[in-house]
Amino acid sequence: SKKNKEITKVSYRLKWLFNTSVAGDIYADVNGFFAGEGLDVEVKEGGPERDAIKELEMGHAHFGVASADQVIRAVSKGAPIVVIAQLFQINPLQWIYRSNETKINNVEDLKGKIIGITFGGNDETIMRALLSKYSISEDKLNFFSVRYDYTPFYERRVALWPVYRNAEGVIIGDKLDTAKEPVSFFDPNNYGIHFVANSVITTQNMIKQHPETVKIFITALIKAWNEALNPANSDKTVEAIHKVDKDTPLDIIRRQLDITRQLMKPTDKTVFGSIDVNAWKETERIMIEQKLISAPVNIEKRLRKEF
Amino acid sequence: MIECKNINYKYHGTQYPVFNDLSCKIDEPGFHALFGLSGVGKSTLARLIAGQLDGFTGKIDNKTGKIFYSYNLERLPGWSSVGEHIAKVTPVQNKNRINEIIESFGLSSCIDSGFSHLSLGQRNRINLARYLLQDFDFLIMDESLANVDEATREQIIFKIKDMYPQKTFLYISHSVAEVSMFCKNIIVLRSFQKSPQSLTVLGQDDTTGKSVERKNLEKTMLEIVNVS
Amino acid sequence: MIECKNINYKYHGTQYPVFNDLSCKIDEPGFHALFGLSGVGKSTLARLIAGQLDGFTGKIDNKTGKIFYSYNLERLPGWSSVGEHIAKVTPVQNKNRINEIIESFGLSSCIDSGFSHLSLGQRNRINLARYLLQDFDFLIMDESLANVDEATREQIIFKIKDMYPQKTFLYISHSVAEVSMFCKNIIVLRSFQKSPQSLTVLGQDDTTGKSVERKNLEKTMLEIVNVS
Amino acid sequence: MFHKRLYQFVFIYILGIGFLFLIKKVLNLSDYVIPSPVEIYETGRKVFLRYIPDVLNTLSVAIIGHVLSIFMATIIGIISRLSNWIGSFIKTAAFNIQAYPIVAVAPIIFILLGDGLSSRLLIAAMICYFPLLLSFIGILSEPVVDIEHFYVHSGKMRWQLEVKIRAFENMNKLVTVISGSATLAMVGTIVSEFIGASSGIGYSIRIALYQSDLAKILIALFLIGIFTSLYLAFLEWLGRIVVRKWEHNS
Amino acid sequence: MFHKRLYQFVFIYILGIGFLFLIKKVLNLSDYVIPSPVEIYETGRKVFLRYIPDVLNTLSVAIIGHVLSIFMATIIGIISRLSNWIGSFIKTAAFNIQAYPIVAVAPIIFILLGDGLSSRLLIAAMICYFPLLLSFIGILSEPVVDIEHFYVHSGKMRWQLEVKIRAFENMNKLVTVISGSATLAMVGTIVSEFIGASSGIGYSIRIALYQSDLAKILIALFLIGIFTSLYLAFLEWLGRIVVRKWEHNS
Ligand SMILES: Nc1ncnc2c1ncn2[C@@H]1O[C@H](COP(=O)(O)OP(=O)(O)OP(=O)(O)O)[C@@H](O)[C@H]1O
Ligand SMILES: Nc1ncnc2c1ncn2[C@@H]1O[C@H](COP(=O)(O)OP(=O)(O)OP(=O)(O)O)[C@@H](O)[C@H]1O
Ligand SMILES: [Mg+2]
Ligand SMILES: [Mg+2]
Repeated sequence: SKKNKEITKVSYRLKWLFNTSVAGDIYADVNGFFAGEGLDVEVKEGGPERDAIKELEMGHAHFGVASADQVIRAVSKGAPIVVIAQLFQINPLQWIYRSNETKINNVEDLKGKIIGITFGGNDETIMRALLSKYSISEDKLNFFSVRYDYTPFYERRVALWPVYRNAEGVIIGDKLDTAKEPVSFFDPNNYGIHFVANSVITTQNMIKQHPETVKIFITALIKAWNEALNPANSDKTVEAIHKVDKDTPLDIIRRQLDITRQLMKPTDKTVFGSIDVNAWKETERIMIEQKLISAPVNIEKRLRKEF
Repeated sequence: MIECKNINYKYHGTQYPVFNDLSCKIDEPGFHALFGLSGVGKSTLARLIAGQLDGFTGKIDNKTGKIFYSYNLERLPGWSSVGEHIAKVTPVQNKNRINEIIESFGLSSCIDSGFSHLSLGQRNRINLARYLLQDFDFLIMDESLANVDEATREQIIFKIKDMYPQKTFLYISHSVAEVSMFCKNIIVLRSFQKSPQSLTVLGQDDTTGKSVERKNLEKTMLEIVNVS
Repeated sequence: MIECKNINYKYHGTQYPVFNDLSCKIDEPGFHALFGLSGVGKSTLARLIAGQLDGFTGKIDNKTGKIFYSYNLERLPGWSSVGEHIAKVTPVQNKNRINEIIESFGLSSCIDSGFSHLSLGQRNRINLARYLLQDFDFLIMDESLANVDEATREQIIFKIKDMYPQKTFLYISHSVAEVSMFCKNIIVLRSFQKSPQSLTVLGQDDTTGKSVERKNLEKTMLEIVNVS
Repeated sequence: MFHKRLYQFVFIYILGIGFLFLIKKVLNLSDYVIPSPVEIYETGRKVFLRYIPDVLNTLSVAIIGHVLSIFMATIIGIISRLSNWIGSFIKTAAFNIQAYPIVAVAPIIFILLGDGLSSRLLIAAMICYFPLLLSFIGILSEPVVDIEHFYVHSGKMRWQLEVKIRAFENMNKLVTVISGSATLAMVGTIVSEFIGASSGIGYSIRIALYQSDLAKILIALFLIGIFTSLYLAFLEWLGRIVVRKWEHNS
Repeated sequence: MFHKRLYQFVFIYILGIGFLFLIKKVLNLSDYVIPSPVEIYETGRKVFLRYIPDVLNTLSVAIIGHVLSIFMATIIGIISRLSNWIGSFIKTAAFNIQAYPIVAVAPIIFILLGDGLSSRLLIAAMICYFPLLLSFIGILSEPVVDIEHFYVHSGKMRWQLEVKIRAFENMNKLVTVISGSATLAMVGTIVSEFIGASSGIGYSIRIALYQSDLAKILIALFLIGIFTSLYLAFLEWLGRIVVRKWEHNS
């Protein structure tokens, strides 16, 4: 019937700028993974003011990448979206600090420090969840409102600064390395906070009306990601990324890729893209706890694992 | 045809009135004058008659039709030559008069210039010319020829009287000789403290072909000076 | 004291010159006139003498001292009354003349008004008054009294001649009778096609207390009209 | 006067919201993309009072920034009257600085000034001074010959007088530009708060934006509109008084 | 003329950079806060040529946006001459819309219009039309009595004529505002690229900012300055021609 007619031309809105975090997406595009399956996919860059979920609803895109807190918030407001793959198994959001000046060996060590927080961002949620888990009251430490530039951290007005471990983490770390200032990263994952990061999403409508398209898309995408993250294809991946991310030098991309691999495929056994239902439930729980959503949304019902 | 009855007028924020129970009238077509010392209220009366001021008491009866008010500080827009402007604002039925007026006003050499490139007297004349080309019934000329030389002024007045015998003009000028010579009635405006505030003197109403006796002219002039 | 020698001048973008080998001079203090048909170049010559135009050939010799150029379209700023403005721009040594000038110019009732609330003739007079209160040697009055009535004008001219017997004035006016009566020399400016382009006629130079014979006046007037 | 501005603003705001609801209806969008009226109302109840001090904070910075930039624009306008190299140079500098998008320059400003009030003020002023500057240059560099002639001629012209004459003759235009640029001061402050500060309504908007909470943004925009309208109305009232007073004198 | 603008800009730029270096020296800041001259030079060599097409891309959008907003401002300016409710309403609407910081409104624009050229254009136009509007309103709503008298009096006044008269009498001011607002069109485009687009120099600045690469930003600012100066010089040249032509006629 007409309703079930599959479409071949789709667009895919990423969450962020072209960089190593979207290695597989670029790889798929450049190496014809979609075209090979008869799909014409327009891979569109994301950005700070971009919201893939809204674009899916508006019909500007068919697939997209969104962070888990975005997804849960949208579902709580009735957005008809479905998660079809989870990109990061470990949340890349970590805090960078100068290891020779700041010593952090456990959560207690955060006390008395000035910590950068993007108010309203998911680093705030993660940090609050961590503090609540360890029963540390917020008046024991100082939050600093984070903005685009790193100067307060550079100038040592802030001790810990939130970064994406696999993206800015490498670049900023590199800059400080050059200045002979060793850095470390504070990773909430190590302290039992499993807050899901980016996932691939689509709409319920797409799944209902064009199930084949969705299947072909996600299969090709996961295949591409697996190849992109395969150390044997490292050079090929790095080159593909550099083509669209000219501003980042090759060697940095290479190191970013290594770290990305650890966050997306922490072990050899990890199946890329697998959805960690428990982590999603925890994420939802944290958000309820922090009153970011008012009622449970049963997020597990929106996780589509099989195709 | 135009009658002002018991007009009282005072500018906002001033101490003394300009008009105190002023009455005057113009009851036939032709070339009339409004005369008086500087600051006595000629321009104010002209603007009242033209309907450009309100806030007065009394009554202004207009049975003439369309009144136009021209004054000597008016300017023409700068984007084309004065000739083009004149052609543009002249109603079709009066187009045939353009050349006649331009020539007799001594403006032939100016029509290709921009307004801002004219001498003062040329500006006066161009401005007056465009008013004469409108379909007016009553035209107030507030010092409209103030910066034109006497010879040209005379020529222009004769021309106007020739061309528009059925229309009414109210000519404001500071030349006693001129208004005595060329005007039918001269309304002499006086200080608001005097009563009546205006008196009408009969002028010589000179036209081309007619000659005015010197004695009569001097009598009129004297009369004007006496009542002023 | 001021001498123009062989002046040639043409406005940019125009076809004909305004001056073609014009020479004229004013060689004594007093009240002189510049006369001519509208558009003949009086204002242009005035601006040349005042140093406000360049691009002419020939020579202008100024041995008089400080030249001022006043014209009838000037305005005073609007933020205070004309009286305050006058007080402000008058050099200390001339302050004592303010009242005399204001009174004899018939401006007493205006000094508390803003400039934009004055009649045309009042504006003319206020403007001229402030120039007379400067330390000038030579004052050009370009139709500076054009919108003032004849009686007041006469009074003003007498006053000026009384007060400033040692200074030089160049009075531009369109009234033949007036320039003939009050001026020493009348420089009559003519079309650039005529040679010489200017002629000087001797006037009656009337002052208070002196009386001019009617016959002489008429002779001067005729002479001016003849050479124009 | 004040009433009229407010009514007009509320009317426009309702139009805008209505338009959003229409789109929501037509495209059948979820509350996530465009919040429901109920959600907006609920959010309004929750944050309205909390946002008011934020807006007032922003407004006060905006007003100071506005005054500051009127000042700056006046000075540059006066300098650029000079036809020499310095005047032209200052004018170019003023133009070039404006050509830099605040988002690119803001980091440098924050490096230099820190993230206190001064950065916010500077950015607010930078954004609103340019329209002022343009008008001021336009007005202050055009002679009013019939008035200036006497002063120039008699050697009495001082730059203060020249500025006064030209400003006075263009009073209405100045009032329009000054009161109009008030909204830009507000915008500038909000942008600077959005980019870097940690107080003010712009900061609240940024947080709401991170949370994809359009309802909060709509409430914030409502409050911004109300207070901007009030400030505008106040300036217009002031302008009318000044104009009337000056015209009365003249 | 063109040369002069360029020289002046380069001089200002060097002044600015020098000032940064001075601060770096005085506060003893490290290379990652403010890059060293060598690093700037190296970065310049690498990205200069790559940024040129980006800037040209931005410039072309800016020019279209500029023309668009001149158009918009003219229309609103004309409408707001009407002294009735509609005129005042449209004026309020124009003011209120401007009072909304683009950073808050841009997401809504992107949601509604997608990320094509149209969003970029709209944002560029929104940012630069306001100064234009303010001046246009100021100029178009002030009668030139001595010229308009005849037309009003003789019943010949049409709104087109009224606009023409007032615009002509204020030609110099208009040219200043129009050429000046060109830089704002540039700013608007850059901001929109920064927020949402995926091409243009604003996009490149955003990337550099996320990488905390001030050297690249400085190079980008240099190029923006150069091309903006050129556009400005071009507009001023055009303005002079127009003014001369009109003045010649008059
Ligand atoms: N700026 C200008 N550009 C071109 N031509 C001009 C300009 N100013 C005046 N003219 C022309 O030069 C001639 C002389 O003008 P000028 O103003 O000197 O005359 P005038 O003798 O003062 O006349 P009026 O008595 O009417 O004031 C006129 O024909 C006039 O059209
Ligand atoms: N807008 C105004 N506000 C207040 N007073 C005014 C205004 N306009 C004119 N006046 C005063 O009203 C009186 C009459 O002015 P009006 O212009 O009618 O005189 P006039 O007879 O035309 O004089 P002139 O021959 O000098 O042109 C004058 O004393 C003048 O000062
Ligand atoms: Mg008058
Ligand atoms: Mg003249």
